[in-house]
Amino acid sequence: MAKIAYYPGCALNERSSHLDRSARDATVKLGFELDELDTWTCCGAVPPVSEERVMNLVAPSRILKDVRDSGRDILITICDFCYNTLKRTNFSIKSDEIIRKRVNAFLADDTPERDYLEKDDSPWEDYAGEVKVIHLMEYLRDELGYDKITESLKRSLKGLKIAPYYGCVMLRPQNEIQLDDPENPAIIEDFITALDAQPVKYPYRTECCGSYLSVSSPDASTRLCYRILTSARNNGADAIVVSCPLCFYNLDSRQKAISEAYPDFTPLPIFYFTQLLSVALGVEFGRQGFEKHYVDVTPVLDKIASSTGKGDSE
Amino acid sequence: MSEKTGLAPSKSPPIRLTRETVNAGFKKRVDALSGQHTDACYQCGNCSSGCPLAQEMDILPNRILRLAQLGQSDDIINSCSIWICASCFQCTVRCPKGIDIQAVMDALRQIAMDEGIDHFGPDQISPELAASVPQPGLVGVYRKLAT
Amino acid sequence: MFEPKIVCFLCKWCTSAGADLAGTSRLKYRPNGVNIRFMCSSRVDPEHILWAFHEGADGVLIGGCHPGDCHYEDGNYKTQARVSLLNRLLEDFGIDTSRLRLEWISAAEGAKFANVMNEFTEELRLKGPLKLAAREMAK
Amino acid sequence: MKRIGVFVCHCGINIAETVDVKRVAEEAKEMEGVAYAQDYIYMCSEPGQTLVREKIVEEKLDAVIIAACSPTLHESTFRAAAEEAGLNPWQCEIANIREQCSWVHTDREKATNKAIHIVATIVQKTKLNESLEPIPVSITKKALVIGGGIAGIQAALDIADSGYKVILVEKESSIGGHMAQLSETFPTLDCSQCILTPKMVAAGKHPNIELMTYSEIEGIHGYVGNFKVLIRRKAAFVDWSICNGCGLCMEKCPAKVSSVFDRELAKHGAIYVPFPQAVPNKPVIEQDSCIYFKSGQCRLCEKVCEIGAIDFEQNDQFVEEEVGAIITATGFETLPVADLAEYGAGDVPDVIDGLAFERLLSASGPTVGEVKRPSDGMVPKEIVFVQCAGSRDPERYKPYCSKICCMYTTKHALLYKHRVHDGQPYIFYIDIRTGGKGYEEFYQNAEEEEGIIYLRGKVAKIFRDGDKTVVWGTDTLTGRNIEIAADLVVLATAVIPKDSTAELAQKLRIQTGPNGFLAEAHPKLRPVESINSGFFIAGAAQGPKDIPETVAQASGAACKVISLFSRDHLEQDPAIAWVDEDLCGGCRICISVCPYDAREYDEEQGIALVNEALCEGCGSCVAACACGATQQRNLSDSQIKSMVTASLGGE
Repeated sequence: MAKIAYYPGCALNERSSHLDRSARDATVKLGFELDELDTWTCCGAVPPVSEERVMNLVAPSRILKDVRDSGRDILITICDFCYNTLKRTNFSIKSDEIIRKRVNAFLADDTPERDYLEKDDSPWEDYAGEVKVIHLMEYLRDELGYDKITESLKRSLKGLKIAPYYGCVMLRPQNEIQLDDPENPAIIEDFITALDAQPVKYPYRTECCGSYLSVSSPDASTRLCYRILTSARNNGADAIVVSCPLCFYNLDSRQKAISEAYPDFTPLPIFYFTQLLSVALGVEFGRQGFEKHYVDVTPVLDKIASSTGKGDSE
Repeated sequence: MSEKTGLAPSKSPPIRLTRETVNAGFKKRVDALSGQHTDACYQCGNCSSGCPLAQEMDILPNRILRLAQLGQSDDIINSCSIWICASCFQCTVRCPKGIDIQAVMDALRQIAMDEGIDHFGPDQISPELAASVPQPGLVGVYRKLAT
Repeated sequence: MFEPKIVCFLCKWCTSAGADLAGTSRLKYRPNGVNIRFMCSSRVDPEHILWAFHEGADGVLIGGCHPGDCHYEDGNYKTQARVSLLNRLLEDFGIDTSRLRLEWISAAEGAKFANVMNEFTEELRLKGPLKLAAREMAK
Repeated sequence: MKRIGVFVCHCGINIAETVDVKRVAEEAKEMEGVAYAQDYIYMCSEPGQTLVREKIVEEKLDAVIIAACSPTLHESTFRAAAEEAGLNPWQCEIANIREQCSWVHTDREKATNKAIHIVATIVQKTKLNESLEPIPVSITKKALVIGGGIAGIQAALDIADSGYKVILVEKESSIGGHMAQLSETFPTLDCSQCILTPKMVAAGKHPNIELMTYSEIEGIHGYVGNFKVLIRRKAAFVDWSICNGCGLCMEKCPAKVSSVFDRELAKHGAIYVPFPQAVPNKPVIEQDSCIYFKSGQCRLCEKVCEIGAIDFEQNDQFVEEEVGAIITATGFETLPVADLAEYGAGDVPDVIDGLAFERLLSASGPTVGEVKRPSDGMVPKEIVFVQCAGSRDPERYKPYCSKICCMYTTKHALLYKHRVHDGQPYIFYIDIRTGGKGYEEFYQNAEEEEGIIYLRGKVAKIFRDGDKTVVWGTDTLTGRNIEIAADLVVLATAVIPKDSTAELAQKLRIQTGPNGFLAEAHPKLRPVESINSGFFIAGAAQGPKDIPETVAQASGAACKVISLFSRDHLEQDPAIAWVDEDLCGGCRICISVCPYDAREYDEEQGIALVNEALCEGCGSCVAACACGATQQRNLSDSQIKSMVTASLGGE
């Protein structure tokens, strides 16, 4: 089975490890394996407020250089923040020679000589952006092909209305990310269609959920999430699918605060895209960590179960 | 021209523009930190129109840029807006003049922090939140809002 | 409500063009007048005016170019002279001279044309229909 | 009885919305003489015109009435269509049910009734219309261009290049106009003098152009193709035929006169040329300022002029010229700073207008291109530009946008910045309007790269405080008021018509609009013509315009003149006066009222005849005729009477 270099990132490594598991399960069903890097550090998630911009590219660059040095040219992430950070780092290194030189100087400085001499006899080689950072969904669309997913479906999601939620950093800034049209994207819609479910159109799919303001200004985030969820619900969604652990957290966990603030609010289940994929490919519900969700996903699962036979063990 | 009269301060004192205020270090520092050209902004207001957090701000994003153009640093660093920006890049992708407004916001936060204005500290986060929020949320808030 | 009937003799160069401008500017005014276009207001014979009253007009408007602006040098002055002469006779016919109105309205004065039509209509409304003995006798 | 066809146009919904066009057509069918009536959505379209032509033939119509828009728009269109179908064009009439009915009324019932009355009125006229033939008139193939700015120069050159003679009349002693005053031109920053001077010289040397500078129009008679123009050539007190332009007289003249050309930022003698590149480069003596004329002593200029060109005895000369077409290109002026009370009413020395700033920027200006303020010659470090100074202010000044200020103010600020690197320009504006090729890019570059601060707000007050000029403005973009202690303030004053425009328009009998600019025949489709045939307009005399637009319009007007001159003869409307010789008593009152000497007394027959070549068809003599012997073709008294009756709803 093909192995693709995989960077889980902090969130999926720890607090959202169930999402990591669903991704691994699903990809195996599709015939390839997510091969977690031997050693990796935090990518940094967001560019910090700092005068020293180059310094902050060092950590993600080291991750990328390690991938390249291990002889691989694709790195998959399934977290939008990791994707954004790694891809933009690559962009900076490729498009700006000064940044490239300075980053590599830091990397070289910071790496004990024996580390690379022991591993390999080849001399130091600057990292120049050789690795292609790719979102799992992008991999499914461009490398594997969405039709391959459709062919492999084991459960029917037919009739399920799923609202795609893009959030911010999966698409923006567009000139550096270039995954899809930031104003009118289709990648998640097409993913939903590939799962034989029905994508829901609604205007809030690219509006921010509040991101890290969930920590510093929770009320602001609550208001934003309320707008997104209500819009999706009003447009007929049974659930929302996301591709970022923070979006997942905000849209799911914030529903507690939303229900308190807005009495008329009806909760809406949230899925990580890997969960839906995994379920559709027949992996048992029990491996998805649905019990960690704040909003009960059972009504959606019931629909899936009733319209198809069983998965692996059900 | 600070007036120490013992009276309550004016609500909306006029800006007394001189070439010194306009060209003082502030705007240059914003541009240097952000890598952007603040003067390119022609005040169409698109950044504010589409900002998901505009309703939480005391000064809308376009006006933040405007104040920066006129060198009005005090108004900006005392504004809550720079701390409300969620770095969602909505304004950045839509700016007709190609200004990365998110980067300008980061620069303004930097300047505010240099002035000793910190928006967020570890003590402001509840233990349960700290234990549940995914790491990008925690890392984000510290990297964007605190020194 | 009484709807007076107005005959409007307008010169082509100024007042009729002004009336056209009222149209292109989409100004609104009362529909009580029908315009008859002459090359110059000086084509208006006092007899035309009397005929209009005879035929049932409650008012007659003559529109020409402002003094000095006549396309035919001084036609509007002639019109003015003729109208003031006719005014002396109108009373004898039992016609209030205010039922005959002479206005200088340029091609740029669409608004003035509209105002004049509204004012004149209103004025004639207050006056009521023209009762003309000669009209009855002729019939 | 004539068979008349009535065609009622919907004009899309323009007529049909307020007038029941079907009912108008039905009612028309019932009118006496109407043999056919029909409505159609766009009568002026090709299918509409085809309908008219086909029905003329099918229904054997003798005359047609098109109930549609104003005859000024499509009378000629439909007359041509009628002629194609075999009718005499004068058997086609227009009933105006759009501009004078559907567009001005809202009550559908009343508007429909009025439209029916309008059609009935025109039916009565048409019943008695005769078939006429146009009267051929010769053309004098020589043009008069009034105004020697860039518009007049361009128009004159275009006409002259096509082989026709042109007289170019200019009030000042040199052609060049305002463009000669400009420093550099937006958005390319071409030096104005450099691009204008060659054209001035070309106009001065062109064999087909006769320059008449220092001249004004006194009066005009005639009609298209045959105008007689009286031109006053003002006394220059210098014999230009021998003056060689050496300039010695100007050097020696002891009088000091504020230069109009330099916007009073410099002085010249009483004998002067307005600027060194003048065409013709001949001086004039300004009588009011000349010491000799005032005190009877001096004549220094005469003493130094070796060739004896000074002539204190000169008088104004009057010349009469015959021309076939006239282009008016008299340009613009700007609202005097003195009119703007809140901006210092002209009493603050360091508040100047845009044209004055052009002179300060100009390499040939009073400061040789160095920006120095008038009060003390200091190089201003804080400079404020105020846009819409008198424009877009319907309450107190001019309601319209002066169009050129956004661009020239940006140019001013930019040129200032190029000359005073450590200076700070500020521009107060209400809106920035940069509709023009390369204009927006020019403005964005200035804002982005040149450090010009644009402040969105109208300045409320400007006053002097010590050696500073304080500006009170606002910036609506920050929501904060702005105060600037400026070293110099430049007002973009409103563009207004030359004060002589009204008088000239009256002399020419051409129309002006509500703001005093010359009026075009149609705002979109006939922008370079006056409504009066033979008169054309070009440049800022018609409305605020920049140079490229002015040049385009001037070439457009020239093209119209050339197209007029390309014809062998013109056709005059034959709807003129005629005399029933049996009825004429020979009282000759008609002769006294005719402005054209078109009525002549025939001694032999004892009656007054009509000279058809001279009659303009005003109808004045017809109204004056006591016995009804004089009638107007296709507008006879009996036609008018039946029209009046029909307009009142009678039979």
